[in-house]
Amino acid sequence: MEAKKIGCYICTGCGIGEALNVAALEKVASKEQKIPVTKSHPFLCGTEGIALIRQDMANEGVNALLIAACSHRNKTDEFEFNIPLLDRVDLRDKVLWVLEDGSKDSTAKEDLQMMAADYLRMGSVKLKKMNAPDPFLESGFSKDVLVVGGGVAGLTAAKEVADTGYRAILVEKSDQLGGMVARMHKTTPTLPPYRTLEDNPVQGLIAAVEGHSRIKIYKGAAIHKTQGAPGLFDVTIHAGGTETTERVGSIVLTTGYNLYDPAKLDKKLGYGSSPDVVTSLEFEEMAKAGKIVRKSDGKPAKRVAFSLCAGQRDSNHLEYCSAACCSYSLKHALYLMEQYADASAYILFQELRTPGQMEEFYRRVQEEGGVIIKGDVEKVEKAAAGGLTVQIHDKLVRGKEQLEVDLLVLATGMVSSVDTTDPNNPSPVGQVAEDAARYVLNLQYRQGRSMPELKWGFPDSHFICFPYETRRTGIYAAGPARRPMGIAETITDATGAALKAIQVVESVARGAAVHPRSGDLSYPSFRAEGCTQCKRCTEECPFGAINEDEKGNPLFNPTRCRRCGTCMGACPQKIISFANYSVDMIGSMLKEVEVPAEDEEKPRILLFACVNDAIPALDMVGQNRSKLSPYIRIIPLRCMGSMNLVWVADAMSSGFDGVLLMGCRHGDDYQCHNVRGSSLAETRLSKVSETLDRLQLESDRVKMVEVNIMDADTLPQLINDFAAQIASLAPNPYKEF
Amino acid sequence: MAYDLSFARDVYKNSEMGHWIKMCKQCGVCAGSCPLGPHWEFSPRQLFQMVRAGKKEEVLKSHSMWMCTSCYNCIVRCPRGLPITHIVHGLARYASVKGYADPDQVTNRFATRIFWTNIVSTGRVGEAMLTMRLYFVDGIAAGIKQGLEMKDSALGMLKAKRLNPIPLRGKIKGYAGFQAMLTKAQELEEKRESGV
Amino acid sequence: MADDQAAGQTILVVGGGISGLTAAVEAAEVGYKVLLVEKDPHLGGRVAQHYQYFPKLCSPSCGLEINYQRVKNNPLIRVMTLAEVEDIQGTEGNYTVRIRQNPRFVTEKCTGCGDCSRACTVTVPNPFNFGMNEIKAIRASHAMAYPGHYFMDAAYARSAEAQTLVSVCPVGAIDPNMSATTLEEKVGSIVWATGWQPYDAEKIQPYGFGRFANVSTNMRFERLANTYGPTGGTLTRPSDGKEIKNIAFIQCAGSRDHNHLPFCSRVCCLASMKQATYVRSQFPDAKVTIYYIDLRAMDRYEGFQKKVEADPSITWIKSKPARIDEDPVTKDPIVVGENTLTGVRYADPYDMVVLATGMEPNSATTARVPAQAVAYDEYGFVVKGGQVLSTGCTATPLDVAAAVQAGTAVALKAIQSAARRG
Amino acid sequence: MKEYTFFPGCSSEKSASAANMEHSVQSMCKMLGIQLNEIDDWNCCSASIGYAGGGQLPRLAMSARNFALAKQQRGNTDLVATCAACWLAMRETAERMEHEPEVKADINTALKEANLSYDGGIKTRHLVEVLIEDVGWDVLKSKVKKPLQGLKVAGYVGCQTNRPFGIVGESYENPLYLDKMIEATGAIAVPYPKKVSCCGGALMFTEVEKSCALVRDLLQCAVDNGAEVIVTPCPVCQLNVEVYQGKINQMFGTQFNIPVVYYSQLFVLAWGGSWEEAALHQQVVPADALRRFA
Repeated sequence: MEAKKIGCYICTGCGIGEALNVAALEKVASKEQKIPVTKSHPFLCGTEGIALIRQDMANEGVNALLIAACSHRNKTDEFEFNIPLLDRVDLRDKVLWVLEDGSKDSTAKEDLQMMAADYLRMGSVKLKKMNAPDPFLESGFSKDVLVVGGGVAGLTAAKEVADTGYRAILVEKSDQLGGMVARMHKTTPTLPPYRTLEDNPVQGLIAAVEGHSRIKIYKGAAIHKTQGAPGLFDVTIHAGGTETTERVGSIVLTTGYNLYDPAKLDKKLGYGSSPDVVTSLEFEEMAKAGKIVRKSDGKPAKRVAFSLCAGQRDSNHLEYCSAACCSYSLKHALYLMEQYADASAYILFQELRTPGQMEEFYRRVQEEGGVIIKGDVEKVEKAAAGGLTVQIHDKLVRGKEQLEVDLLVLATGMVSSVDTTDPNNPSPVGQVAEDAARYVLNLQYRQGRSMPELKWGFPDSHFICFPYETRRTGIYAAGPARRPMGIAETITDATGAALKAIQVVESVARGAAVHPRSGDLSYPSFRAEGCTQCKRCTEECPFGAINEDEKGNPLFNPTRCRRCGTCMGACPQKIISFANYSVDMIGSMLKEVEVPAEDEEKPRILLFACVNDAIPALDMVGQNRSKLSPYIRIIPLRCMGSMNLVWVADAMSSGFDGVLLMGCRHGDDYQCHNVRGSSLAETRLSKVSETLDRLQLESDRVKMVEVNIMDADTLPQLINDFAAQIASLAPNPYKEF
Repeated sequence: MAYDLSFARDVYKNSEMGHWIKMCKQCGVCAGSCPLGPHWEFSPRQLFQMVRAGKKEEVLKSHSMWMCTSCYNCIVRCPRGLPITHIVHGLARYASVKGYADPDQVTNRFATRIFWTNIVSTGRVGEAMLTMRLYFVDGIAAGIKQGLEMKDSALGMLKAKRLNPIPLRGKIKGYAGFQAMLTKAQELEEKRESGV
Repeated sequence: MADDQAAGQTILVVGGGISGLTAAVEAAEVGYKVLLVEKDPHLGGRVAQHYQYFPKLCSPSCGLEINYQRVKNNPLIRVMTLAEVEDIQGTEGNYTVRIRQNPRFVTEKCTGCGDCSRACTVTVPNPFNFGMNEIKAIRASHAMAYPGHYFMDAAYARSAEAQTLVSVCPVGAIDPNMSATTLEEKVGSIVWATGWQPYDAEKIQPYGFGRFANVSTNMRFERLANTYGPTGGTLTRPSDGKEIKNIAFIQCAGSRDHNHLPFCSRVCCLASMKQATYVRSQFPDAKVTIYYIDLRAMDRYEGFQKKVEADPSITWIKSKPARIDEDPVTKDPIVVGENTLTGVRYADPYDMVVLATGMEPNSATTARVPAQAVAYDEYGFVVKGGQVLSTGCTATPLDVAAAVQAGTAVALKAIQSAARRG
Repeated sequence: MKEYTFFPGCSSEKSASAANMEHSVQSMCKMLGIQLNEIDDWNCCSASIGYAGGGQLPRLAMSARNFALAKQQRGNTDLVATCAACWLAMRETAERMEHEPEVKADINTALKEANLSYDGGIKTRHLVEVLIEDVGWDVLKSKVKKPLQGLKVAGYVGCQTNRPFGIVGESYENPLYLDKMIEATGAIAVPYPKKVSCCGGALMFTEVEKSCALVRDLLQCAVDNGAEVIVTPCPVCQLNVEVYQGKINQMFGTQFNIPVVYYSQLFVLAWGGSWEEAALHQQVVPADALRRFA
């Protein structure tokens, strides 16, 4: 690879030229930082400015660019040169716009210049330390997709994958495909006018999948082992007594749901007390079989009560709502009324939930005579004449009422079938065959065999904005496995998961990362000899990307990696780094800041800011022209998770008076794009006082705060208060060294 | 037995606009829209749920339906498009025809015995006669009392030539046909109401 | 691309809200060319106007920012703002579309320095804040707007002052004489993701929006709570600037109503619960009342309902209020109706009443699909069966997470469709 | 001269409660060159509480007979009503005959007994709609000779002229046509929130206290907002709000004495008609506030 030749280009537009001594800045770059090519231009992002840069690239052999202008979030198209080595120094938004205009006041002018120069220095060093990432590419990457679970979600995912031209391998634990939906009679309307029941789609799906040239199916199968990583998963499948290993690129988890065990329900609902108390699935099967009858004596069941929320929305059972039961129960009422002209269907609801166009289906069921009752079942007894007497608390006519019915149907809720576990207490990886039944994928991951859960056993990790993400790269859950949902939504969801599965294999083939740093070609490399087997990296990786050998040395899986740098931040030995991001790089940057001598009374405060939220927020502070302390120096981090404690020590020993870290919200409603980055940083910082004590410094010189992207209005005070508080302390004694 | 639907089904079929009762989703907008709302023992939506719950006696004996001023607020606001005013009128009629309605309920009495007789006897409302009958329905004494209470207004009307104690006009010209038409209509109506 | 995949067929995505943005980015990250067309000057659609998302109470900008980064870093995505699709010809796999590019009056040269906006003396009702405050006639839509470069209101562009701004711009980016252009593009498949507009609350006459100063709507309330909103985020009411410490939310204001939107808009219940937390966190002594027919916090969102229900200062009344009156003196809105669980009638005054208005699909009104074969349902949602694929709230009312799922799913259907020769 | 078939209704008969409306309407139409051809031998529309005694079919049949006569006598000429209740009953009958074939059949079986039949075709309109759509605001304004300068009028639309059908193009909660009419006469339409509230309607006969309470609130609201006169298009409203003021004063110790007139009376006066032509001599509460314009 040709030698790196850096070109530094300073834009003097947007008032930079007037406010700063650009000649002096050019000197910092050329003389002090020894940047071979240093130029300035009044309108760098304009056609001329860009042309100037391109000329140097063509004629001077410039192949690394340091662009000192505005925030890296502006003018990205203009400053796109398709080269890996480029860094932006923000002289406008984070210097000019946040400091007092120095036109009158000489100190202010001096502060402006110092800040600009420091950022130029840091940029120069960063670029010097930056190498072009060399993408992780291997022969043997597979683009096939493994789909686990052969219900509607799985069938859909497999079909969609195959229809897009990729090969799918479908694994189903039972002997036939179709899952839960195969046991259903008809499905709720999905098409206008949303009034009539639709034929069960499952047979059609099964036919399509079984007849598809690009789909391979394993039935009666269990996965005994899932080894490897995206592009390189080796999945050991046991079916019909034989073991096969398939190499796949990604995995779609569509194992669906189990119904909440009706035996666990409150006694008052009467399940088990009479055969005429049934679950909604039992009712489905009865309708599918043809005749709706009393289980007790086989007489036609014409009066049926449907009790919604049988366990759902109940902290003693399922805290969440199962989303589909209301519509399903309305459908069941319609089965009944379509079978018997003189039927009586009672829908006992808490909150009748028929979102979107399903409201029309609700109307249809009432039109047919279905009676809605907001009420609870309080007691169920066998009636003399057979059937049941159900005592309800009727909230609309306000009183206790006795219902005489032939059947009471309990709409039990959905429970995720994905085995999940707290990633902090992983189940041991070892011989897994014996409890294969317990685990779906049997991941051979150092952090455990299961999918880490977000809540209630559902395995997604970036709920709301990026619902497909999980903490196991290249493995996407879809359908009720990830959130209670009906058939129509499941089909959509499985289609989306199919796309993500294809997307990851294509990204892997390019050596590129997927969300949140999609397209990033860098990945961690590691200097084995320095490793002390402390296991921090393997334990802390939010995505379980790193395995261990028997000695406890980390085994990196680049295609599992999301490039957040948490491993790098965790490593006390500083032996994990990326081609374009390393402990040394950030360390060198902060050391490059010129720390004024004590008597100048210009403290220096280092500010580590997460690029995802804190940096955009700081840009907005600039847009608002809010003023910040001239003593701060900002270094953007990929994620707070990449924050290595050594930087704090470095900052202190090189004379910074304080360090402020700005990460994303953590806790239950975490906003960290890497799930645990900011919380891990906080945990590490809790140990920082030791470091400070060792240096005999006050521990409140270092502080971490949660910053939301919309905090531009509160940030200035937060930063300036910290600056004031630091200023109130004695200067850092290490300045002189 | 609660929620036995035989009563509801008869109302759906034989009470004017009764089938709409099926469609109520119990939002309560009707109750709040009614000018005499506080005077209803059961609001329209309560009546509807009670019909579905099979509470025949409570519904039909209740005075609630007779509280309707026919302001039509409920109709234009009902999110399910129930013609509530007409349903309530229907229930009142149903209660009256089936003999559940309290015969002494003032509006029932006036509507069925006075107003209707008044218009069918001539073909048009005779306002003087109507008010007289209304006042004297509880007997002479009560009538005079009522009359005296309203005498200022009555006198005012007389002065304004907007009330005529001696009806100018007898029956409408086509009264015979009018009556025959009504008889036939009533006959058809009874057939419908009896559910055959 | 997979072996037998006909590559290079561009996917047209119409609408740059969360659904369209997701569809575009997901398809492009598989390796397909995408043309993203947005009628506003910025991407982000409705979600950009929200203060926080339920249930995490976090800013939409956080997720939008990362999506914008994905757009910026992906050469396969071409974004057109202030653009509308006027005509669609051809068949699946081989469409020709005519796109109208409305003038921005500011070129890509713009550095976002803001000099023009500071020089501009004309203000207009701020559409991003539903006209609740004024904003300069040349501007960026809002603080997080992407693309970041400025635009000028067409009416202002015709003014004399607009011409004077030309010389104000240090980089010569302003051109008030810019005019609309149309261009033709060949695309393989089309995703319609034009989203929704808040149902016009004035049509819900009994609630007096437009007649009563202190009757507002849920979308307006999102702006009211926002730091960049008309009040800088302090919750005060229009009539007298009084702090909103006693507030009511009325659910199904227009939704589930045959006089208005017969369908359920799905998100309004959760939105009101979320907005209740805005009030409660800003004023610890505030009281909130929520009038509802059915509380619809589907699936995992139930957890959020439980959380909000735990707050004793929030009262829940199962009732569709009949009407709102206004106190002639205090201008307090008075909510009138019947509590269906107690049978008791109420007439309760509040500092402000927020109508939880529903989602009206733009495809029913301002964004009809200009193609020969389009399938709508009776409400104007675009459904299966026509030439274009629809997603997000163009197909059915959805919350953000579900819209992202749908947007991801439609990206795959669009990839398949683009490869198919009609 | 524009002609319409006319259904006055019982209250508009000579010496009936709405005689003042009938009289002023006739004067107004004369001034506009409109001829109202009364249906010969019409019968009561069976409105308000006819449902209880009559049930649906007899009730509807009564309006149907009027349609049948109108058709015989005047063909499909628009049928105009001035009474809210009549207008509503006619429209309801027409609508149900149109949408419910069996009802239509039954009605005709009944009509047959009177040697009549009706299968629809006549459009029922409220006189107010004729004024707005056929005459037009400009003409209504141009006719003004004696503008009712400074007169503060509360426009009381009431219920049945407004719901469930309502005047074309008007809203249920805040109809504006009556205020526009008031302003067209040069008077001031006082804003007050009760313009579409209920006067008790037919229940004034039986639920006197309850109904009077409603009217009391209405009067109070109008007076509080500075009204000197209340104007209404509806004979039921007019009767209840005007004639019962004495009773209300007894009941609630109030002092109401505010004239309640019809829009037709205002127009006739403003257009230079005499006190008598405007039938203002037929008020129970003397319309003194209008004297200064006579």
